[in-house]
Order: sequence, then structure tokens, then C-alpha cells
Amino acid sequence: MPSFSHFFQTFISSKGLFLDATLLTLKLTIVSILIGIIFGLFFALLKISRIKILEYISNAYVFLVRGTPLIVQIFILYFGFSGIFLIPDFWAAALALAFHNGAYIAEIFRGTIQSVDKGQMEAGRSLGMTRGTAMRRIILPQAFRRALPPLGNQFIIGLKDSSLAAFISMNELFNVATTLGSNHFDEMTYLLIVAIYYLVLVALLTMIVSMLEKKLAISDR
Amino acid sequence: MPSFSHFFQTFISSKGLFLDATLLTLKLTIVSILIGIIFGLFFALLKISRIKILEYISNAYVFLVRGTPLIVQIFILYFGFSGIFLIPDFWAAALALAFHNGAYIAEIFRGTIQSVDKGQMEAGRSLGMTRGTAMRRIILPQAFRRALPPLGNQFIIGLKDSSLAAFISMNELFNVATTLGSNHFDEMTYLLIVAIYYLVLVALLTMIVSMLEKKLAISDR
Amino acid sequence: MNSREMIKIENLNKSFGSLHVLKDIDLSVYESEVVCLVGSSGSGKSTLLRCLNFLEKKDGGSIFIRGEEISPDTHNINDVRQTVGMVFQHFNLFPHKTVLENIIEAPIIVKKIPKSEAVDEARELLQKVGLEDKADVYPSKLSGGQKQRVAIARSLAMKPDIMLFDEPTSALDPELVGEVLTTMKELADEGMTMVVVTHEMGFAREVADSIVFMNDGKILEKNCPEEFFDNPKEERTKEFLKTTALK
Amino acid sequence: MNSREMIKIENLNKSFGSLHVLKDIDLSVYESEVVCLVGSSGSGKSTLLRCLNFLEKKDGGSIFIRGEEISPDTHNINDVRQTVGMVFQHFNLFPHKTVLENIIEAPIIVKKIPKSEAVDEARELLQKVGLEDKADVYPSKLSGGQKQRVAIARSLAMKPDIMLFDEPTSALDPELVGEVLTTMKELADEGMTMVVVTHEMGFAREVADSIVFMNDGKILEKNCPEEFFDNPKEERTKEFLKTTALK
Amino acid sequence: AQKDELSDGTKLIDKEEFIFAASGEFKPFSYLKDDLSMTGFDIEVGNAVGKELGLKPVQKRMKFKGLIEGIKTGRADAAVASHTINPDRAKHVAFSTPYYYSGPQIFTRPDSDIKTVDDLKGKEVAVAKGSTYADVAGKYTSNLKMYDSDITALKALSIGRHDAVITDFVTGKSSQQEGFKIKGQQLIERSEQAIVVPKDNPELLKRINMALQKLRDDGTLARISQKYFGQDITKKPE
Ligand SMILES: Nc1ncnc2c1ncn2[C@@H]1O[C@H](COP(=O)(O)OP(=O)(O)OP(=O)(O)O)[C@@H](O)[C@H]1O
Ligand SMILES: Nc1ncnc2c1ncn2[C@@H]1O[C@H](COP(=O)(O)OP(=O)(O)OP(=O)(O)O)[C@@H](O)[C@H]1O
Ligand SMILES: [Mg+2]
Ligand SMILES: [Mg+2]
Repeated sequence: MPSFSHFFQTFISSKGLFLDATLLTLKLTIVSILIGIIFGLFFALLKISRIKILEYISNAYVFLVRGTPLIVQIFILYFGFSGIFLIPDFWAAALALAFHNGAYIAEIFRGTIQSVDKGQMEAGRSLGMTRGTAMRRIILPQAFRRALPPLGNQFIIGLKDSSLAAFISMNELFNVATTLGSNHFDEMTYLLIVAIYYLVLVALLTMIVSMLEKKLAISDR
Repeated sequence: MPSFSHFFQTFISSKGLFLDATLLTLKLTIVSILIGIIFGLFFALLKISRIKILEYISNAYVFLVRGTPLIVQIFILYFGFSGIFLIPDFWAAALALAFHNGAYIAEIFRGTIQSVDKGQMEAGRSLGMTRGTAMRRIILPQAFRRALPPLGNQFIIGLKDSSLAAFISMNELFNVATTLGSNHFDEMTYLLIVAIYYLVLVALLTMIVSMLEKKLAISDR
Repeated sequence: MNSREMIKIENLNKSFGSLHVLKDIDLSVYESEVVCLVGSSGSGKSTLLRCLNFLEKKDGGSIFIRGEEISPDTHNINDVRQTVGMVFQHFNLFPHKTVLENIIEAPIIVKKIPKSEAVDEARELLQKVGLEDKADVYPSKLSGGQKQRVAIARSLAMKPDIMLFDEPTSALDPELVGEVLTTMKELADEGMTMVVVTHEMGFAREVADSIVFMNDGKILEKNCPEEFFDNPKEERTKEFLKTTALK
Repeated sequence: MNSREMIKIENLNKSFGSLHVLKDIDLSVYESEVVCLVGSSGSGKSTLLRCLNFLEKKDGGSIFIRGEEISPDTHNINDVRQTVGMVFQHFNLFPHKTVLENIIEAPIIVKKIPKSEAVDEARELLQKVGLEDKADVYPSKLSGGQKQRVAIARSLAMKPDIMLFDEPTSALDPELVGEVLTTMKELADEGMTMVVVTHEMGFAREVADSIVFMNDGKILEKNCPEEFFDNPKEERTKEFLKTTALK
Repeated sequence: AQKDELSDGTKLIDKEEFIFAASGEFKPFSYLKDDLSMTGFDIEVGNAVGKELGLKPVQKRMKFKGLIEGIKTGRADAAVASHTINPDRAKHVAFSTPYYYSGPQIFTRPDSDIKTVDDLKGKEVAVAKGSTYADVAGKYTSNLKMYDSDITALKALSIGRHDAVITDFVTGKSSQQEGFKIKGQQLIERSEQAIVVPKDNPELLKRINMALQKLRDDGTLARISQKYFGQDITKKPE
């Protein structure tokens, strides 16, 4: 275990690099969650489309993502995508993470869409709206709102998962930590430092999510 | 993308290695979940002990594990443990995973213990049992039973997470896949093969868990 | 009573799986007629109403709206629904929209009416149901009775020719039932054609032009209120009236 | 009535936060006496019973069991509880154990009685409550009335000197109340000292030696059943009896 | 970490064994056979050294970048893993005498304009984490991408990612033979590769150096080199 003063000095001196890496980690997480929301919404709608084949496609996607480790998905998508068309590293990593997050977000949306009272759809339709219009104007806005807290949690999970992008050469927090660690032959200190960065980020996000939850609970119904 | 016949041939020829790796993956997962159950039970009991300091310790544990990526935990524990005393690699990996699983299992147990009707404790105490006896004989058996399905899910998560033990040189599924991939200069084929192994394992386990859930639901109350 | 036939149902049948819920229903509703549908729980009243609004698909038989036979194959059901308004037991207001937005939503989105026009009409309707001061409030802030009056206004905003009510007061606290029934009575007095499923026998007796008694998926009796309450023809009707009198 | 004092409560007080739930309670229960505690909801009946069994900690006053003052500081409360059995409204049977296991659990674990002996006694108790054929069944398979009789047997297995009942029949379907009351009556006839919180006025009148009426945390009246029902002293008691008669 | 100590002060994890580590991801220096045991140039050298020490050679696989940490923390007795001698590493671990001589080379895709180190300025260069090539590359560009193994970096290069990879010329050449679409460019510098031993174990270092000398003298090293490379890379070049 490193001594406290050594740890503290290293913490200070590595601040610049880690803050850059924090930004990259956040960028990667935000982008992958945003794209994941699009994937998620798309597959959630397939799932509730009542068209068997679309349902199967959606189920298969969720099954594939839930059935394999994220690191396997990242490697396959990173090297696999490239065989077809080449996108910049950042986007390759973001897409791989988004593909993963998307399945979990699809399940979140499916849940919140189905949690909206069936009477809402009937009311919309009884006013002459088509299924699609009622979904878009009535159901989805309510489902989105309810999805905010679980999406916040998925964001926190996604933040931690983004550490695996280190293995496809993203210079995010974990990669910076292990690279510095192996350069300075001092893995432990840098690992402990990066743990602190993650803890602070997760703690902040957790606070935000629980504030969000409270706010929604108050204004609900 | 590899051609199908190449993929199929590789699948067959690598079967032995992957089956060994599957065994190691399962061993690692089972051991880490079993130790995790011990950790989890211990910290869940701390949490509900009504002794503030023990509660804090339990909260801190859960916070540390939930607040940092698993890969960071694995690296810290693997190298950190080694600085103190040397345990075999398998046990270092298993302990690191158990430490991680333990926090999630602690939350599972806390939940199921608290879900047991308060009247059960009162009935036990009214019969002259001490808090401890009532906890051990009345509450915990019921809490355990309810914990089985979520523990099953944690097992599935743990199985996938064990892929990260590849980075501390366990020859589990993912490590075998990347190593063979890099030896044969053919990462993609082996990644796709290992994905299939994971999918089959997860699908089997999911079936078992949902059978378990049904069985418990039937015999419940 | 005007003699123009607004709704005509012929030989309507509907099953859920093996459960035969509507059995050979024949019923006509004339312009400005107020029909109250009564009957014990599970007798098929809601299902009949929902078939009229095409929220359920009928299995057999015909439904004519203003003389024209309607079928999902030949008609755009969404257009038909615009002429048939529906009010639900649980209001089903849109919780993410204010009262005013609830009312203007369908006219703007479905009928493509300009927003300013829709707002003006909505305010008139709110005045009519006595809630002009609640326009910018969210439904969660309303009492049950107020919610139901907003739901009625929302339905009326589509200018339907026929209004269907499915137990519009049975989710309300007793002291709030009156305000909703008053609104419905005013609507009836203005000549709206209405089909009302209700357990409020007082309302039925006072407002209905005819009462339809359903039992086990069949229409057992249709009569004017005086005859129905004071001189029921069927044995089942008598029993039913006895149980409702007890409540 | 035997004159030996089994329970003596002096000046008992109990608050939950700022809510003063028991106010200066004085009460004695003699050997073989059956005391029924009645009073409206929230008057503190359950709390009083729970204080007697030390499931709640009293704030002030004294509780004597068989002449000895009991306090958590000087006594092992777990030992005291063995002499005071308790039956709960919701039975609180252990769902993961069979009926027999429910009954033998405490004698074996707490009293360290040999298993074979505990089983013999349990079978006798089951016979007594008329459930000898249910020994190996899980509680989930029993009706509410059967559950409560098992709960009584489970309590009796610890050979308590006093039995406390907290609304033992109010979670039961009406047709199942009788079997539990019968069991309790038999217990009373055998000379068990009992304190029963109940809304079953018929039972109270027939079985109780005295009735205690609680109101707002105080004991307003203690009397024999005849006097209590036919000639209540307090105005509040009369009101209370009026509302229960309505039910 | 507690180790067994021999009479001459040599510390070993197990007094019967020589446990040496390599990555297994650095073909042809170390890679896996189909039974998952490692083979390759490094491994054969490690085996030969172990036998020469009179111990049972036991191989152990670790990610390359964890090797130095692993030796420091006692997860293996030594690393025979193509570690290039450099002063930074020498602060943390001890090096044996070199057992082969090599050098980093620039690899690019065949159609690349990059030929020499001067062309690397501002270009994206991928290297293996913890390798000395990261330092080498850092001299010419600041745009570095880190991978866990050289082969993964070369694979990424071959499918179109990054501008160049700097790695050992032998590794690059064999990847080329395996069909990676890459091309070797300038050989940057010469380097000496040696066995890594913990600093607190001078007796072991001494014995390893003696063993290596013996293997050099009796031609064993040269023979292993010929087997893998068709040339002798174990002699110091002129
Ligand atoms: N979507 C459905 N699927 C299956 N069965 C249904 C469905 N909707 C209604 N039913 C069944 O059809 C029968 C008639 O139901 P309906 O709701 O029309 O009765 P109702 O007369 O409105 O009763 P209530 O007064 O309780 O509202 C009932 O047995 C009901 O359980
Ligand atoms: N654990 C507790 N914490 C806070 N308040 C409590 C607690 N238990 C009971 N109370 C309050 O104490 C008061 C008396 O409760 P108690 O359960 O003794 O009444 P009761 O006479 O048994 O009523 P009921 O007939 O409804 O069972 C009530 O106002 C109740 O809300
Ligand atoms: Mg209905
Ligand atoms: Mg009570």
C-alpha cells in the first residue's frame, strides 16, 4: 500500500491528466446513453408493436446483450464494425457502449410504457387518435417521465461500464490510471486515485438521481 | 466477418479448450458467489444491527463497491492482496469477484430480511426467543428463501462479470478467446465463439432461475 | 323524441375467448334520445358501449351509425370515433397536460383546427361545465367530480353526435356525484344523444328516455322509465330492482 | 374468582414520540380471571397488551407478574415472556415450518426440551384445538380459523401462566370466528388466566369475568359483564356500546 | 509475501520450481499452444534456464503490463517475456544479461506515407501498454493509443485504425506472415531484452546470469533462435 503523502502528491500531480480523462469518460457515457436511448426506444416500440417478427427482433437484441459480457460485446463491435466501415475510435467505443446500454434502456422503456394506464390509450383513441398518435402524444411523454429515474441509474452503470473502453484504447479514466501506473511502476497508487474519481462521480450522480426522483414523486399525478 | 464454415470448423476444433474454460468460469463464478453470500449476509446483518457504527461500515462497503467499476476493484484487490500475502491466482480472482458480488448480495439480503413480516420477529420473541435466535431460526430461513431468485440473477451477472478476471490472467472463457484469437491472428472468430458459450450458459441459468421462481411462487405462503 | 336513428345495432355478438359476453344484441338509439343501460356486474354493459365506439372488435352482427353500416374494413375507425364521444369511469385525463391542453389536444391534432380557435372553444366548454377557472391546472389538482366534468368537456370538444358514458360517477365520492349528473342532465336537455351505463337509478328515472336492462349478455327489457321502474315485465328485472333499492 | 394476583399494573405510561398512548394505567388480573379489553380503535388496547409482554418498553410505572416487579434491567425478559403467552391478530405462524414444527420450535430451542417429548406434547395440544390431522401440513394450507388455533397451541406449548390475545378473531371470515372462540372458551374453562382484546361482545359477555373499557389511553371502567353491558357507568361507555351494537 | 529461501539466499516461491511469467500474447516469443500452455522463444529460453538452475520450470501467464508489478509483488520468480532493458524499469526490478537483441520498428498499413520517425509527428500511434515502445513512440508523437497486447494493436492497425504501431520487428514480421495487412518501415533503434527478477533477490539474479552464460556458450540460445526466426538474434549485433 502506498504511503499517504506519496498518494497525496501523486493525486495532485496527476490531476490534469485525470481531469481530461474524466471529461472523456463523461463524454463517452453521455453519448453512449443518448444513443442508447434511441436504440432503447426503438426496440421498446418494436417489442410492444404487436407484430410478432418485430417482437422477436427486439427480444433477440435484449437476449444477445444480456446474455454476453460487456467486454465481449465491446471487442466484437470494435473489431467487427471496422470490418464493414471505419468510424473514429471515439464513436466506435460510444456505439459499442450504446449498443449495450440500449438493451437495458429498452427494458426500462418497455416497463414504463406498459406502466402507463391502459385507459390513456383508450381515451386517446376514443378522441379519434390513431394508435401511433396516441402513443406519441399521450403514452410516450408519460413513459419518458417515469423513465427518468431508472435512466439516471443506467447512466451511473454506464459510467462505470465505460471503464472497459480502456481495452479498446480510449484514454478514459481507467486507461489513464493503468497507463500511468505501468509507466511509473506504481499501479496501486493510480488505481486508488482513479477509484476516488469514480466514487466522486457516482456519488454526485446518485445525488442528482435521487433529487430527480423526489421531484418527480412530488409533482406526480 | 469470418465465413460460416471457417467459424464452424474453429468452433469444433477449439471445443476442448473452451469447455475447460467454461469449467473454470463456472468454478470462479460459483466460488465467488458462495463467498459473496457470506460477505453479503455478514454486511446485511451489520446493516440491520441497529448499531450505528456497524451500519456505517456496511454502508461504506456497499458504497465503495457500487461507486467504482468492477475492473478497478479487481485490479486493486489483485495487486493489493498480493502486497500483503500471496494467495493463489484463482483465489485472488475469486475473492475480488466475491468482494464485488458481496455488496450486491448484501443489498439482496437486506431487502428480503426486511420484507419478512415484522410479526414473525414478534411471534418469535413472544415465545421467549432472543433477537438473535429469532433472527437465526425464524427470519433468516424465510429471507434466504426469498433471496433465491435474486441470487440466481446475481449468479448470472457474476458469470458475465467473471470475464474481467481475464485481465488478471485467469484462463476463463474470455481470456481463452482473446488469447487464441491473438495466436491465430483471428480475434473475431474466437470472440463470436465465446459469445455463444456465454449465451448458452446464460440462457440455461435464466431458465433455471425462472423455474426456481415459479416453484417458490407455488409453494409460497 | 326525434325519429332519426343515430345508432342501430343488429344481432351483435362478442366473445372473449370462450366467454360469450354479448348475445344477439338488437338496439336502436334515436336522435336526442337518452338511453340508460342498467344491469348487474358482468352482464356486458361496458362491452356493448366499447363495441359502439369500436374499442372492442365485434365478432358478428352490424352496427349502423346514422344509417351507415360501420366496419373497420370499409371505414376509418378513427374518423367514426370522432362522431362518438366516450366518457370513462376513471376519467382517463392526460396527467401530463393541463385541463385546457387536455381539451384542445384532439381538436388540434386530430381535427387540425387552429390552436386559437381550439382554445376559444375549450374555454366555452369549460364554462359550460363550470370549470373556467381551472384551465391551467393539472388534473392531479382536481377533485374526482371536476375531473369527470373536464373529461366530458374534452369529449365534447370533438363535437360528437353521440356521447357514451360508462359509469361516469361510480368512481366518485358520493358528495361529488351530483355535480357530474347535473352536467350530464344539461347535456341531455340540449338534445345530445346519449347512452349511459349507470347505477344511479335516480338519474335514470329522471333523465332517461328509455332504460335498457341487460342480463347475461342479453337485452332483457327496454322500456320508458316509468314502466321500467314501476311495472317491470321480467322476473329478473324485478330482482335486479330489488337489489339496487337495497343499496 | 381466585384471589392470587397474576398481573398487577401500576401507573403505567407509554408514549410514541409525542403521542401519549397509555396514561396512568392501573389494573390487576387474578389467577384464572378472564379479562376482556374493549374500546375504540386507537385507544391503546394493543399497546397495553404489548407492554405486558414486553414487546413494547414502558416509559413509566410498574408491572408485576405473580407479585414480582419485572423490569428489563433486573430480569431476563425472554424468560418472563415464557410465562406470558401471546396470540396475534394475524396469527404470525412460521410459514417455513409445518404445524407441528411451529409448535415444537420454542420448547426445543428455548426451553431445551427433548424433541420426542416436545412432539408428544404438541400432538396433545393439536388434539385439544381439534387439529391433530394437520400436524404435517404447512400453515399456507390452513384456513384462518385453523391458523389461529395452531397459534394458540403454539403459545400453550410454552406452558404459560397467562395468555394474552390481541383481537384473535378480527382477521377471520365471520364463519370461522366461532371455532376460535370455542377454543378460547375451553381454555378459560380450564382456568387459564387470560387478557383478551376483542370486538366480540357476545364472547365478552359470556366468557369474561370482567370487562375493561379503554378510551384515549385511559381505563375508564372495569366491571363484571352484566353490569358493564346492562348498566354502564360512564357516558363514553354507553356511546361505545351503542356503536358496537350497530355492527 | 513469504517465499522459500534456499541455503545460498536465493528466494523462490517454491523451492523446487522456477516459476517464470510471460504474456502468451506476443507471438512468436510467447503464445499459446492448443492446450493453453505457452510456447515460443521466450518460453523455451525460460525452460532452458529453469533446467540449468536445477529447478522444475513452471510457466505462468500474465498480461504484459502486469508483469513488472507481478514480479514486484511476487506472483512469479522471474519474467522471461522480452522485456527491454531500460532505466525506468531498472529502478523497480533487476535485469539479467540480455538474452536477445532486437529493436522497435514502425509498422503501418501498406499504403501509408509514413516511412521514418520524422513522419510520425502528430500521427496516431498504437502501442502495448507498459511496453518500452510507448516511451519510444512518445518521443515522436503525443497521440498515443494504448492496448493490452502488441497483437491487438497490430490488428487494429490492420483493419484501418490508427496510423502506425511501434513494436518489435520480429513480432511485426510474423503478424505480416499471418496475413495482417501491415508493412514494416524504419527500424528505430536497437534494444536488449532480458529476464526480469525482483530487486530483493540478488542471488537468484546471479544464478540466472550464470545459467544464461552457460546456454550461450553451449549454443542452446542460438539453436532456439534459429528454430523460431531462422537467424540468431541472441548475439550482440556489431
Ligand atoms: N378484455 C377482456 N378480456 C376478457 N374478458 C373480458 C374483457 N372485458 C370484459 N370481460 C368479461 O366480459 C364480461 C362482461 O364484462 P363487462 O365489463 O362488459 O360487464 P359490465 O356489465 O360492464 O360489468 P360492470 O358493471 O362490473 O362494469 C365479464 O365477465 C368480464 O369479465
Ligand atoms: N409503534 C408505534 N409507533 C407510533 N405510534 C404507534 C405505534 N403503535 C401504536 N401507535 C399509536 O398508538 C395509538 C394506540 O395504538 P393501539 O394499537 O394500542 O390501539 P388499539 O386500541 O389497539 O387500536 P385498534 O383497535 O385499532 O387495534 C394509536 O394512535 C397508534 O397509531
Ligand atoms: Mg362495466
Ligand atoms: Mg390493536
